[in-house]
Amino acid sequence: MRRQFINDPQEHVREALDGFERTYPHLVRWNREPSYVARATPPAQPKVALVAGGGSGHEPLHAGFVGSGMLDAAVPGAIFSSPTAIQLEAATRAADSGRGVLHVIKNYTGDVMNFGIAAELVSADGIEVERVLVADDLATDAPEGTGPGRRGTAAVLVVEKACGAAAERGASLQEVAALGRRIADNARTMAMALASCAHPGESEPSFELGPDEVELGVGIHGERGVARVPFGTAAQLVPQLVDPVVEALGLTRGDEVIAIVNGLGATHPLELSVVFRETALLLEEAGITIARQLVGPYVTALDMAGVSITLVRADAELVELWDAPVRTAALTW
Amino acid sequence: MRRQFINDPQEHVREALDGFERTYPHLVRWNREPSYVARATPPAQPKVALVAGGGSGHEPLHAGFVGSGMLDAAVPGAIFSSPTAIQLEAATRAADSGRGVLHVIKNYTGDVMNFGIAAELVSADGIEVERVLVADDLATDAPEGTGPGRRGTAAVLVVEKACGAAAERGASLQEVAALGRRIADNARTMAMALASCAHPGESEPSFELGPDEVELGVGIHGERGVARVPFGTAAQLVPQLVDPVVEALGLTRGDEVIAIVNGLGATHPLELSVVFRETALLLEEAGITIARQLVGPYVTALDMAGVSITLVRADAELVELWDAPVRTAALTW
Amino acid sequence: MVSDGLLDAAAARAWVDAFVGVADAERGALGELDRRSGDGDFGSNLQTSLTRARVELASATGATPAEPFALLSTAFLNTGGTSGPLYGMWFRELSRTFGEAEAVGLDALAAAVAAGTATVQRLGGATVGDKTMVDALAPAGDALAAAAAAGDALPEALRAAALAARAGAEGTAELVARRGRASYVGEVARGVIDPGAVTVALFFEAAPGVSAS
Amino acid sequence: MVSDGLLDAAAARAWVDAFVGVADAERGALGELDRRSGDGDFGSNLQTSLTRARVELASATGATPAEPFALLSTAFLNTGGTSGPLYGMWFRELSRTFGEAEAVGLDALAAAVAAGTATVQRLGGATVGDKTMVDALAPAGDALAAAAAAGDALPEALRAAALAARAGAEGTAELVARRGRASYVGEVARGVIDPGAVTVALFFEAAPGVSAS
Ligand SMILES: Nc1ncnc2c1ncn2[C@@H]1O[C@H](COP(=O)(O)OP(=O)(O)O)[C@@H](O)[C@H]1O
Ligand SMILES: Nc1ncnc2c1ncn2[C@@H]1O[C@H](COP(=O)(O)OP(=O)(O)O)[C@@H](O)[C@H]1O
Ligand SMILES: [Mg+2]
Ligand SMILES: [Mg+2]
Ligand SMILES: [Mg+2]
Ligand SMILES: [Mg+2]
Repeated sequence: MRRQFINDPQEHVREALDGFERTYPHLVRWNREPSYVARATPPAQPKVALVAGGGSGHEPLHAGFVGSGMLDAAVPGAIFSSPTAIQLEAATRAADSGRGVLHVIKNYTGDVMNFGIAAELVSADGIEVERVLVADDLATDAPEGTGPGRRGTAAVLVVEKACGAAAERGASLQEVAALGRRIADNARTMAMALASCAHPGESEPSFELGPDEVELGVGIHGERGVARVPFGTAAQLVPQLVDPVVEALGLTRGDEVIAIVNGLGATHPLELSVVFRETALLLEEAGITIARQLVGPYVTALDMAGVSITLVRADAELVELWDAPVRTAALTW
Repeated sequence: MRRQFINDPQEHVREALDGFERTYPHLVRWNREPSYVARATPPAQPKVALVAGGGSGHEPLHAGFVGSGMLDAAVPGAIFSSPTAIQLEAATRAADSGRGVLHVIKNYTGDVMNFGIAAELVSADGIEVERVLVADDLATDAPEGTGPGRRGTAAVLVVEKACGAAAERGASLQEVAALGRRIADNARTMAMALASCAHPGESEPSFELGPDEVELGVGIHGERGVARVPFGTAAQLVPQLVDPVVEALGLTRGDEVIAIVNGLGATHPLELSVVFRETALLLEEAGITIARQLVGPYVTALDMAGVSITLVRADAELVELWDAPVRTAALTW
Repeated sequence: MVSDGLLDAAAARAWVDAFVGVADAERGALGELDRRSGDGDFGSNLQTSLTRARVELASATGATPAEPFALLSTAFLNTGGTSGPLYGMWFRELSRTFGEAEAVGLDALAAAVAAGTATVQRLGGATVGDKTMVDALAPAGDALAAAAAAGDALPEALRAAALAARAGAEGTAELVARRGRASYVGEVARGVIDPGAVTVALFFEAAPGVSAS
Repeated sequence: MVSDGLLDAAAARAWVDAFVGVADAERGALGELDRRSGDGDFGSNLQTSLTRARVELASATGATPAEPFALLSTAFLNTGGTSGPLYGMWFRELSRTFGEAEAVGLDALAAAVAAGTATVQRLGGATVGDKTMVDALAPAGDALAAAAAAGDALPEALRAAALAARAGAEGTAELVARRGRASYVGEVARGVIDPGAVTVALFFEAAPGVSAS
């Protein structure tokens, strides 16, 4: 049975946003109506603006990445559902400082449609918009044109971080968009869950697993994965995430990557460190260098117990953008 | 049923430390034998060194707070049990740069004894040691001399942050120790759990709660609390943590505090933000100003679902030390 | 009103008000259809839009026929799900096509509906036969275009559009959804009418002079 | 050896080896006592210390009687729980008191045990009657001091200390713990001997000449 600290499930996201703004008043400002999170202080110079958004329940994504060096605005929908076109439109207008706006979109039908509408709404007023569609989740890979395509998950972080850095340095909208697309093309993710999550206010998890089962290929909405595999040690489980990602990206000896070991919500830091160690040992053996890494709960699925592993093919330019200063609630260096 | 990403339960902490070092190679170095985590780069100038430690299972505490502006070394014991005197001795020796070492100790019999022994072992070689005993957990408050006293929990963060800043500025060992004791004296915490935690490798949580029960006054080791209270909304539950802390500290209208809303492991960021909002509303109503706040999973009890709320009476000096730069795995500004 | 072959501001407002009223009355039944063929949230999505529409319409100036459609557009764009933003963009094209005109004729209406449906198809990617709102939008638009070409009067044209939309909606029962949430249930939803298409029929049936006839 | 009234390096080493052997043999039973009166980890804590002690002792030089006690100290200090560090500090005081001496007499031994017990009491806060190792350490120390005052020979003194430690340990059965984990079970543990005190008895019983007598 799952229980949460919650008042009215209908007001949960808004109350959380209020609490989030109170926690980081020096970093963010919550626009209440329509609802979006913007930087507390606009950038000093006009720059390409970055706007991301999507369903809530994935915190710290995206509001936790609003701040200098990363996003200009984050637009949270209801739990696990797209923000509205009006929210996205308002955030896009607010974020624009005259050099255009990049929409960073995780590939879900609703998100894609509402971001598209927002772009259309603002372009009527001459605001230039480009989009980067992030579709990294291998579990939903399928031949082109046979469905909505791979879901977008943790690779969005790398896109937001690197594009944020490039924008901060004055890159043009087209340059930032091209960079984002290149990163998204070179990023893949695979996830597994040891326990599902429960919606705020609901006590039942969205699926049940037997004591010897692990859900492989889960997304970040409590939906079922693509297969059930036997439970085992970290050393037995982690290769089932790393190997397909390495293969899908065609990584070979000598390649460099940025690696994200992401906790889906209830997985403890000790476990995440153990999973990262297994990841590092596997890649070491394959002769693949982890140039940079991020280990923690960055893209969650409420209180799901599980991890996702994201690899992004890296080059000197990407690493340099990754290392550029960032100052947000969830990422600061 | 709880399951974790784990190999050998006996090796869990060591594997996690290995993964942690691989994640933050620019910040920390893991000394394998005896086991402790130190800064990757020693401070440029001799300064008072800060060493903290305790059982594992509370990550990011303490290793996540090793770095400039905070700890010089963190000493992790086995899950929920004190590090050994030998580990503490080695970390103390390694951390000392000639100006003495402050031991920041959460008040548990084993920790107190082993830190005491370590101090004795190093003092034989002329290393000066002072200690700050942090005992903030109201749930275990009892008349002086009738037991081991209040447990130490999240207030340790404020002690480590502020003393770390003072040490970085060149304060003497006695000054840093006095500061730490003053903070500890002015800090109290209260916690509650919606679900207990399970030890790595074990599938059963350490206690079971009925659907309408909340465990009030839990510690950070999966031990039972002091009372069971009815489950309710965040607005009903949060005052049961905030009110006793406000009373114990004798806070009144016009007072300022540093507030920590701490997740015990499996509590989602949305929930923590909602809990912080309730806390802020309560304090607002009481005329108490939250000068600074920290909201997140900083002192965990493995995968326990719950929160603790810590208030520390603040003055201008403390706020200024709190704001001083810090660069660690879990806290950077 | 529409008697002189033109839709003026008052008529447009009456149309929108009537639609809001009937859609609200039907939302339980529409939600039930989505429960049987989709994910069940159509009713609550619709309610959100309509509640907001009432608020928006309360501060209308009544200056142009475009205005109530623009306000309806905003209300629907403020709503989640798939139907909200698509209806929102559809209504937006109506208001944009009408522009600042004080009254619009059949040609403008036909052009507006065609533009709106094109936008819905571009954004949603659905074509006729996919068991979506497009199955009602497209025939309604075709009926308006045909009436305009034939030189029919506006009220007649609207009646034809309403009949076409209703027929299109009814026809979705036999289809298997290939877009939206309903596509995940597949064969199970055969026999169930698409709620999004029914709502389009309700819209045209709410037009001035249609149900009165 | 101890025949000339002095404990030399070889005798000290033999004593420590004998203790490690007998404590290891008894750790199951000792763990069982902690299961009944404490939290049950005494056996595994002891095993950790003894395993490490064997490793440490393997690289001993055999130069002084202090050395094996110093190595034993490190091994126990490396262990968690309450008993490990306390034994570790107790053995440390022995080695510190013996210093660089090539052999030590009864006076030094009595002083060493007194110093060690004082340290244990300071660190752990327990006094006689709290149902802890102190209930064996204190009478053993008293016996050594009395023997030293009486001018007894070393082997005799050690026998007296062993008898006193054993009696002290046996006496803990009737006590209710006020320190350590056993204090949480209170009355339940009445009738159960304290394992930490028993281990002290085992130590003195392992002294050269004691069990041989
Ligand atoms: N891709 C699409 N293009 C056009 N209309 C669609 C599309 N997908 C769904 N619809 C319409 O939306 C209706 C469902 O709306 P709603 O329940 O609000 O959204 P969702 O399907 O996302 O839950 C369907 O009845 C259908 O008419
Ligand atoms: N405060 C104390 N002072 C001296 N000895 C103690 C104290 N607390 C416990 N002991 C001794 O330690 C033994 C238990 O050791 P152990 O099981 O390793 O530690 P813990 O009690 O922490 O689980 C007890 O049998 C008792 O002899
Ligand atoms: Mg639906
Ligand atoms: Mg839906
Ligand atoms: Mg014990
Ligand atoms: Mg113990």
